[in-house]
Amino acid sequence: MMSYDAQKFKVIKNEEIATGIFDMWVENSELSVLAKPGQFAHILVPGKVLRRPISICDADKSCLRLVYQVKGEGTEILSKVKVGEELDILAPLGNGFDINPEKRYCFIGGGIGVPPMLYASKQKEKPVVITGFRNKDLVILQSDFRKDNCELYLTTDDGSAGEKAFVTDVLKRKLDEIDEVCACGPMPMLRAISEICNENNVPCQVSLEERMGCGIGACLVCACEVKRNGTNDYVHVCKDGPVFDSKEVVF
Amino acid sequence: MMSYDAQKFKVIKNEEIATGIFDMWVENSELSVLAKPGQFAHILVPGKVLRRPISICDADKSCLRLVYQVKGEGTEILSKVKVGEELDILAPLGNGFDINPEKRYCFIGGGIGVPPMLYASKQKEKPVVITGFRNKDLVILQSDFRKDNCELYLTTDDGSAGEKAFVTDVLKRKLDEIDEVCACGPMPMLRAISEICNENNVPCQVSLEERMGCGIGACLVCACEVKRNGTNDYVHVCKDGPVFDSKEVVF
Amino acid sequence: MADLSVKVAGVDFNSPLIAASGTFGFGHEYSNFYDLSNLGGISCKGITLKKRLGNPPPRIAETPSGILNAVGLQNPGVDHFIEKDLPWLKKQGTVIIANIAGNTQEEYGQMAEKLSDTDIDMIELNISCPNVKSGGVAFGTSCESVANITKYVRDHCKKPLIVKLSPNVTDIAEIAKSAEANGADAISMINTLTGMRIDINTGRPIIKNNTGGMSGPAIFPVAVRMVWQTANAVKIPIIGMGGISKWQDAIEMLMAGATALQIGTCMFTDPYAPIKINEGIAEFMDKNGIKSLSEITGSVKPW
Amino acid sequence: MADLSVKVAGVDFNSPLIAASGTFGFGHEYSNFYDLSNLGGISCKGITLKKRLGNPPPRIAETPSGILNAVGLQNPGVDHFIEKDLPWLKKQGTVIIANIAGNTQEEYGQMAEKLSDTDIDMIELNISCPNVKSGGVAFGTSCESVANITKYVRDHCKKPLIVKLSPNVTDIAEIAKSAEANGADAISMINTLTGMRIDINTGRPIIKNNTGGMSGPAIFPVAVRMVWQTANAVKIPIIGMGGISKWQDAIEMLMAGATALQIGTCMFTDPYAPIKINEGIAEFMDKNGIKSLSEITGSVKPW
Ligand SMILES: Cc1cc2nc3c(=O)[nH]c(=O)nc-3n(C[C@H](O)[C@H](O)[C@H](O)COP(=O)(O)OP(=O)(O)OC[C@H]3O[C@@H](n4cnc5c(N)ncnc54)[C@H](O)[C@@H]3O)c2cc1C
Ligand SMILES: Cc1cc2nc3c(=O)[nH]c(=O)nc-3n(C[C@H](O)[C@H](O)[C@H](O)COP(=O)(O)OP(=O)(O)OC[C@H]3O[C@@H](n4cnc5c(N)ncnc54)[C@H](O)[C@@H]3O)c2cc1C
Ligand SMILES: Cc1cc2nc3c(=O)[nH]c(=O)nc-3n(C[C@H](O)[C@H](O)[C@H](O)COP(=O)(O)O)c2cc1C
Ligand SMILES: Cc1cc2nc3c(=O)[nH]c(=O)nc-3n(C[C@H](O)[C@H](O)[C@H](O)COP(=O)(O)O)c2cc1C
Ligand code: FES
Ligand code: FES
Repeated sequence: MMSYDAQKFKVIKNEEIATGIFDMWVENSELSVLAKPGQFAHILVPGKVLRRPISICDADKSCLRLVYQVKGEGTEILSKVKVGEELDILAPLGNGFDINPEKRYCFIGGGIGVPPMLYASKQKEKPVVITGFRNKDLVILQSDFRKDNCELYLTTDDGSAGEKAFVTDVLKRKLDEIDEVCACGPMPMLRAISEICNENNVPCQVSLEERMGCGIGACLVCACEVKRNGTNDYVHVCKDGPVFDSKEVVF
Repeated sequence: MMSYDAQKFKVIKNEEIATGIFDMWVENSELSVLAKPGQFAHILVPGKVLRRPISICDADKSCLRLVYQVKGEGTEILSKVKVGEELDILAPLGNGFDINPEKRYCFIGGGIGVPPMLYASKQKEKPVVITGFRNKDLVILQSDFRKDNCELYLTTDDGSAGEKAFVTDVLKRKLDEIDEVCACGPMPMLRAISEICNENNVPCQVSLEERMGCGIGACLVCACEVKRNGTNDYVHVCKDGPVFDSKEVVF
Repeated sequence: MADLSVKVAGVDFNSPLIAASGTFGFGHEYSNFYDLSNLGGISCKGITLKKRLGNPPPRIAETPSGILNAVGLQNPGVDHFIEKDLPWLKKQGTVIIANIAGNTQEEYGQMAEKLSDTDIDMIELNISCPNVKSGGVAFGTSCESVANITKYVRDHCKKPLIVKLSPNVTDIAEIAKSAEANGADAISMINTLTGMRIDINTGRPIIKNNTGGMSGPAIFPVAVRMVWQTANAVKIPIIGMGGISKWQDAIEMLMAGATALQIGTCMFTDPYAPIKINEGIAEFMDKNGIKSLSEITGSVKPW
Repeated sequence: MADLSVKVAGVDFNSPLIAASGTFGFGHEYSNFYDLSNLGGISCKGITLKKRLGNPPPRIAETPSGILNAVGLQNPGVDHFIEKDLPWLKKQGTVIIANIAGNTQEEYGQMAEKLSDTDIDMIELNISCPNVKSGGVAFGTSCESVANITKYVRDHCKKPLIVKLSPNVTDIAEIAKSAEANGADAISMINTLTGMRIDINTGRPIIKNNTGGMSGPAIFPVAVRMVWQTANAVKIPIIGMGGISKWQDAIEMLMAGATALQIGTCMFTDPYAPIKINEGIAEFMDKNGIKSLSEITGSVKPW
């Protein structure tokens, strides 16, 4: 059972690392150690009624790393929070990636779906990591992945950085060398990855997004359609996900 | 005509000077020079729909001084604004005290009604100033008045600072030496002062408070009942006041 | 810059933003801040046949992202308005709308007649004021009463007639249809939602009238919903309002089905709001290659 | 510490705060945060006769100081609830209320009968859900339909019966009177105000259902007003809700006439809200020498 006001995190870094993308480190040693790759943090932005879900990009014994893009009012306010201030964050929430010690993985991130792949990729020795961005201004976390000693691929839609390709182009080339895929990014990308994996009988876990209320499974707003035992049902991104078996997801 | 965004003031001081009472200096040289004693500033508190009216406590060529008490959510937020930040303030607004160069004045302030008396008293040489507070913890601005070289009286309800008396007790003693009274403070105090003045045929100007919307006379919410030419009417604190002839006011 | 003009009931507005009745007085005060021609129009403070003192103060309270007010139609009366305020207003280069409220049908009729003989541009029938004892909202809450009052005033009015609806009803689209069927040239909506705040330290309602009308950003989603429902039900143009405070809100309200807009409470927060909102709308149009606001009106694509 | 207990329709609550239906599921999730006996009661997620999938996502949008939702009554059906959820809930040391919604009167009746044979504490008749196609709010918007459904369910229900009212009506006090006259033991109010938000970049409503129900602090003044009006019209107790997010709001709602309270949206902002609100209420009572919450209920002194 969590305790009253346990969810206070101290901001120790909040910097812009690419156009409109911020790298935030928040401290709370009790909760940070619990974080698993693919889980998320539900952040109370001062003045807002709804919390904002942000994937855990990395975690150590005392801190969570959250990399977020300024989209609307909430993330705008978040980007102005100063080092030293406290944030009210529910974390870690959800079910993360299920990473099998025996298997060879390919981690794929697209755009702002790249951050959670960092913590995930750290679970393996020299995994294949494919990162895709719209253009060079949005490229993030390359040196972090490199530090982590993985086989890193960088693609951009316009070729302004790395290879001019889609992440799926790279994935196709690497299929022989991997046993499973973990992916996060825009729905069309996830759908394409999922199709390739299905065709090649490679298991694939995808991390999904949906607008949330409670963030813990009580309000049922973050519904995601899945097909289980032949019938369609709604499960919930916050509690049943955000990571799902791509075969179940109704894209 | 004021210009777009002219109302930005830079906070150069915001300090607690007594329990729950803050002394704030804000800079905008274009507007500060226009301030007259008894006028007010209409402050946009970040995140709030309605502005907060605060009397101008003092003004110089570049700054306005605002002394305010934390009452509810708005002033609470205001008290946390940091030096260097900008505030959106409409000022100076309203009609101030009408101070006749020929007359001898007594300026009376009660509680958080004391601040506007500072700027007002500065218009005269050695005026009588009577300040009253509930107790010693709420006493403010004494050294400022003293610096200003006025004949200063301090009263508290419980005698914990200065004389244990009401401002009206002091006023009665000074009636012979003055030609007019300017007062600001709680309604019962203003009513009592007004009665004494009326009985003694001493003109009296009182500064009133009312909840405001626009602050400039357009929305008619800050109504104040006055008797003019024998009939009752509503005038408006923000535009017709906040200073009124005490004889007109329906207390 | 993009063309911000709109046309409502044959009247041309050079911007879609109209000052909402009761928040802008008769314009004098805000003219110290900017040229009133920055506004498409001004809906004047609600006027009655005779001068009214309005309600005792306090008349306003703050609420989360909104306010409550109960001014109670303080105004100098229609004759004073026509004689003293209208001539100056007509010189400001913006559309002038008279917002009228009566205790009886006959009073509404008399005011409409008097105003029909002036050079006022439009008349807005306020049958939705929640803060007065008799008349007020009572006229606006059933289809039958809306039908009656609209028809009656129509017969006494030579100006384009806007009927302003109350949101405190079960089915606003039905009410709008009644107004349309009985001669309204346009609908304006929404007036305030009735609310209440209590000071827990005194146990007294904060507003002397006990209840007041809620406006400001808090009510915006209700206003958008009602405008959308009404736009789907009537053919006459809708002047949308209720909580608009930024240009994004303006676009949203137009998409929901509004042809023009009114803004009120946001000017208490920022008197320059109309200027900023117009700038934002123009930028949005330029960026998206939109030539006329009519392309935005009603363009929402429901699921 | 002050005594926070209240009694509604013969049922004892050890705190006035009840989790609002639909915001708390069947309690499991929040039990990871605190003991559920901190709550006076739990109004469970609205249940229907058969399992329902609910509406397609997105089901939620943010609004100024509020939210819109359109979950559309996703639930496992009444039998599953009785078998799987109720036994666990009954062990949590808090009052358990079943919130039921039907497509037809008969469905409501069947559910009431099934639940009457369980150890559920109370039944809350949800005739105000705005987010479903048939049934839902339609039952709750006229006095006649409220009278019919209340009477029908009363005849099939052996448990204390709460009727939950929709705020999307012209005269909520009249509707409450219909419920009272036809056997309701208590009123709960308000459900959500229907609203809409549009994404101006796509021109699409943010919520897939197009419209959604507004809750959260934005609607608080409307809820207070409606509770006050209703408390002046009926004798049965009122469970007040709508936008309560801090202890001050709780006191205000009690003063307006509520005997107990429900809270929903505020727990999305802060799961610990009920604990904090109870602490604030207790402190307020101690400071003001208030022995029982019944002293606060309805204590507002209108002007
Ligand atoms: C499990 C999960 C993990 C995520 N991880 C990241 C991440 O690591 N980095 C990152 O930049 N973004 C991430 N997102 C998306 C992020 O939550 C949204 O961009 C953010 O909530 C937008 O908030 P806003 O205040 O800027 O936008 P606003 O438009 O002001 O938000 C209004 C409301 O809509 C919700 N909302 C808007 N867009 C989204 C969205 N795409 N997904 C879910 N809710 C949304 C907001 O949370 C808020 O409740 C994640 C989303 C989910 C569900
Ligand atoms: C002309 C004028 C001059 C004033 N000068 C000063 C001053 O110099 N120093 C000072 O401390 N206070 C002054 N006040 C009172 C000050 O405006 C209120 O204390 C303040 O607005 C309370 O805001 P809040 O956010 O703390 O309270 P909240 O309760 O959160 O305020 C809610 C709403 O009520 C309004 N309100 C609450 N109390 C008052 C009040 N007493 N008068 C007017 N509006 C109120 C607020 O402005 C706001 O709109 C003055 C008021 C007026 C009208
Ligand atoms: C202080 C105040 C006074 C108002 N007076 C009137 C009025 O006289 N006549 C009228 O039709 N509406 C009146 N209204 C309602 C507004 O015109 C408008 O319908 C409402 O405020 C919603 O718009 P907003 O949220 O942009 O303010 C008044 C509103 C406020 C805040
Ligand atoms: C996500 C969500 C789901 C809801 N589901 C139900 C429901 O199933 N049955 C019901 O009677 N009310 C439902 N409501 C309404 C709430 O019970 C409550 O009446 C409303 O949210 C106002 O209270 P609040 O502002 O404290 O949230 C729901 C509200 C929300 C936010
Ligand atoms: S956000 Fe509440 S169930 Fe997922
Ligand atoms: S506050 Fe608008 S008239 Fe005074």
